[in-house]
Amino acid sequence: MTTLLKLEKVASAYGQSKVLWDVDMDIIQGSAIALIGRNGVGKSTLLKTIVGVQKLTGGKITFRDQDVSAASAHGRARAGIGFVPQGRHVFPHLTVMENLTVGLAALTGRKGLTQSGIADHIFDLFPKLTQIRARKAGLLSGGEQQQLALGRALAGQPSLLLLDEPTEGIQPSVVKQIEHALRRIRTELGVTIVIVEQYLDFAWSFAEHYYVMQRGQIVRNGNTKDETAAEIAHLVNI
Amino acid sequence: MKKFDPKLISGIIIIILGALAPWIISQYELSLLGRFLALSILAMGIMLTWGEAGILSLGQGVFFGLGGYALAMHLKLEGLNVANGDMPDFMVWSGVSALPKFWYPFQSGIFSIACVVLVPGLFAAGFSWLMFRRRVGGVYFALITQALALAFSTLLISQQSLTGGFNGLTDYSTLFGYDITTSEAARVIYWVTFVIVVIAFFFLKWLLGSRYGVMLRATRDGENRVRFLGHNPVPYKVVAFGIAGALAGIGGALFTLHSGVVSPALVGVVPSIEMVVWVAVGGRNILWGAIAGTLLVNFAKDQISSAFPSLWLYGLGALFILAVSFLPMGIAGLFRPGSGEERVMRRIISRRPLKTAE
Amino acid sequence: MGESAFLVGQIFNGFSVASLFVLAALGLALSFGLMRVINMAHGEMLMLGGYLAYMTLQVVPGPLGIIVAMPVAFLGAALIGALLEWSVIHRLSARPLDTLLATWGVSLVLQQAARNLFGAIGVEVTAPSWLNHVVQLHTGPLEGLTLPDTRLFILVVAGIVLAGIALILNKTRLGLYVRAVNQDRSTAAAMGVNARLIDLMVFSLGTGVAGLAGVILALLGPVTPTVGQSYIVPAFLVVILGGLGSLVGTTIASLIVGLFTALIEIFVDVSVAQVLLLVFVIVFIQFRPQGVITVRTRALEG
Amino acid sequence: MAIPAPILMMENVTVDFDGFKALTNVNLEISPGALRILIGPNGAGKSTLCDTIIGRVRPTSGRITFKDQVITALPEQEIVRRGICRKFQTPGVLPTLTVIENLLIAGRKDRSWWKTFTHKAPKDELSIAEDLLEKIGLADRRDFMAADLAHGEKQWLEIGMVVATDADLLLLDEPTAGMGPTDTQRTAQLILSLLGKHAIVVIDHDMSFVEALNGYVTVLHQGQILKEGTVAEIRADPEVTAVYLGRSDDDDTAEA
Repeated sequence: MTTLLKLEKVASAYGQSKVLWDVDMDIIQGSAIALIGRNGVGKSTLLKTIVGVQKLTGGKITFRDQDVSAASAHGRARAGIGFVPQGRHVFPHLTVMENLTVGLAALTGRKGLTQSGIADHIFDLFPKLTQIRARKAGLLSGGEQQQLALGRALAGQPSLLLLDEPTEGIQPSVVKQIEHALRRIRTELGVTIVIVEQYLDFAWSFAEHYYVMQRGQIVRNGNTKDETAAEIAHLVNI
Repeated sequence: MKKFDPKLISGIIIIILGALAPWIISQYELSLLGRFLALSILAMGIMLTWGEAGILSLGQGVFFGLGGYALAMHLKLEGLNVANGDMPDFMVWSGVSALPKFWYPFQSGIFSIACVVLVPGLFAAGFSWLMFRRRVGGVYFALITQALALAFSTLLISQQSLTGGFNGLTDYSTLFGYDITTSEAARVIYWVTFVIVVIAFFFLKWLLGSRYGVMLRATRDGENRVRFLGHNPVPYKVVAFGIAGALAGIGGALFTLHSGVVSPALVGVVPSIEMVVWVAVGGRNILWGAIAGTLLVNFAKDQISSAFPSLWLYGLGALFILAVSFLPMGIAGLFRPGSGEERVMRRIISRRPLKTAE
Repeated sequence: MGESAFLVGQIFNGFSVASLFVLAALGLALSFGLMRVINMAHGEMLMLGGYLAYMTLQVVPGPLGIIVAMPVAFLGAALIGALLEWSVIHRLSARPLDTLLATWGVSLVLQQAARNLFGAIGVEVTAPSWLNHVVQLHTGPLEGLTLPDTRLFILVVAGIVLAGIALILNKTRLGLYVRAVNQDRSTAAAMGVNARLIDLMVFSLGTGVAGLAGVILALLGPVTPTVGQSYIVPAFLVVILGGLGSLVGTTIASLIVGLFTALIEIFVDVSVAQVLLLVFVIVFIQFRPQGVITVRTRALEG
Repeated sequence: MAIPAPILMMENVTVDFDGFKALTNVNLEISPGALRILIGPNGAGKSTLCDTIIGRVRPTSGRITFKDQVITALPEQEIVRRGICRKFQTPGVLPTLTVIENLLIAGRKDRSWWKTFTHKAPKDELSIAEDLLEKIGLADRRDFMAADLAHGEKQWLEIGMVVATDADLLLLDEPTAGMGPTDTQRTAQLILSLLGKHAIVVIDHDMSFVEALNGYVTVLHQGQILKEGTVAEIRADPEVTAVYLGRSDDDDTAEA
């Protein structure tokens, strides 16, 4: 059991107002973690802080035994941290293929990996993307954008994938596909996953460990086996 | 009010020193001080628009020039018998046959003085209204005002027969019948300038303390936010820009009186942007900073540029870069407690063993 | 010379002026789109290109000197641009107005340096003999129309540069990253794109193109320390008219400004033309404040 | 029961961003003094709907009527002056102004610029602002710069500003984001106390908050109105459950 990502007393702030306090986390390679809590408690900020697009104002982030606290966002992406932001954030004026190609940027400077094209498994996971490869991403439906955002993150062959509400605002049928794809990403690609998810039933069946956030802090964590989703939901007032 | 408010005391001392300056410093220094104080009136206008409203104008020279030319035109006509066909010297040299129509009203001193304030003020207000109503701001507005400065100065140069061209308007000796070349007159002009600076200072202080000032800062903080609270931000900005234009005009007229010349070289692209650096150095959000910055930069320029002309341009360039990069709140920002810059500066200063101001 | 020939000549003239504006404004527009900053020292990149052309011709005289000068000027200006971006602009990235002022300071320093190095009067670059011809029509409705080779040369260079940049932006990985950063900087960074490096490259590409434009300026007149200043203000107006960092917008806006200037100068002198150009821009803004090209995008939530 | 004429009517409003339909044929009526809750997943068009009402986004087609007058093409500040005010998702306070100044600007009754050349706000406006200050719990922050407030406090201040405008229709976009349970309940109480005098549209994700408000709910999904009804009806609706509320694993769904 090796630790892939370790957060120690991580803090972050928007200007004057602090949004994260002393967050500690320990993420084991190959595991899946659900990060839950009400809207606005800092879950997205925490993911962004790990990714490096939100400033770290205190504490330490270690990824694969390397201190990445001072590393830039692209540096962390290249080290193997993949990110699917909330609201997808696909590049609206780029085509699907171009969006996926941007994901390849994370491979820059990594040894032994091919940069030549989008790996087959991405199209295998999301067959829809092949059909719409030439369309502008801004014109896609929410579900299609979400699959694209996932595919784009996977193009960089991450060892850790951070997902911010991947099923939010998506048709149930597509949610099923995404769920299925995420399970395959875990089992077939061996990617460690941290997922922020309001859809607790899924989060619970997917992750083995959970962290609960409140007001910018981790207030509780444990194994999903030990407690039911409903208990936790009641507790954190989701 | 506290008994020994340091701000109040230093204010009183500065006003007394300013009023007594003619007896304290040499005549040459007095003429420089008068000139630079005239410029500081314009600088306070930049503080109002740039610091308080977030509007950067690179064309304040235009309004400065409009004020300066309005007064200079009157000065050129003084003592001439226009009805008799007399014309300013440069028109005679360029072979103009009759005084152009728009020069005629400038025979009146009152009209000219009204023009000094109103022409730049209204022009600035009208021009900025056209921009702000279409939500042109920030970098776009700065670039357009720069184009304005360029157009204005080239127009002045090219219309030699109407404006005196490259040399501008110079060589005048009386105003309202008084000789303005004597040292006595210099003193009076200095006092007039000083009084206007003081009036402008307190007027702006009052204005910025009013609810208008709050609205102006609100538009700077979030123009759209202000809109979504039901206010139209445009008039606040237009008024600020108009006032800044009028102040620039007044400064231009007084400067013309002090230096005895107004020319395109004082109003074009380069001088216009130089005006911004005075305020950048002094402190864009603090009224006295604008005055202090103007005096400081101009005295430095006077000292350096006469001895090493090319050094000055390097110095000015470096001043721009350094002031903006490392002292965003200017010198005055260092004195303002609680400001972020002050905190940063405090940290930097505290690393040094030197004893610093305050 | 017939009236129509004169008009066509003037239009042609407008196109060649527009080509210069395109080259001068392209870098400004690209980095403005990407970083929302305007480099006031951009005019000095033109100047730098001019002096580099002059120096190259000292080393490589003869008909091919000018061909050698172009890559030299491009690289020289790009290098200085990279230095400027790295040292000043990057530091002020979130403060566009302050960047404006700081780069103006840089512009003053560069002008003064040129004055100290080359003198205030300026240096001459003689166009090679193969550019000394004029294309002249002796018959037909456009009889008397003369098109100087140098002006044709400008058109060709501008066309090649535009095509090259369009190719880079649309067909290369670098261009893809540029567009990605342009649309969503932090997401692009999270995908592994080094947005800082992209800024730097785009900025120096833009200053390089300005350096190239400087070589052409040198063919048209003497290179003086302030030569960039006379082109930079119209270039700023092009950026304003063109809309945010769009290649097509910049090109169209350059054509508008170039043709407007050339045609209005038939009727009025240069200084009045300058005033009228400004009036035109102000009027234009009243109708299309966002510039010639606008994209209506869905505001991304969250 | 007689239904009062709606204060706001949206008729067939469509918003198209270069081919992406953010809203499609939305019809919505809000009664004076009534509460309406908008829910729906991210990207469903809730914020765009608010943007369209206050004029930040212009509809591609359709029209919006407020107090029997068409407001579709009015300038933003004019729409606000007619009596609609919106709280944005991210706190939109004016950072370099003090808390009380923020409230006073919002609460100005006469919005003419030429009446601002005084140092003191009118007495009634000042007392309203001070009252609000108390209500939103920022009395001890009165002269703080808004930039120095904590995130939650900014949220409160902005709610206060929206209330201060005394608009007939308040649009509150996620008023409880970043608040804990106690603050959320307080917000709910504040909103309920404002009803009758103001019509209020609330956007929120938090179902406990929605239940505390217990108003009429509109569910948006992919730019269209999926369902309208009381909280209980919405809770019971299988379609809404499928797209938004606690999705459960066992229902089988058709392929899209």
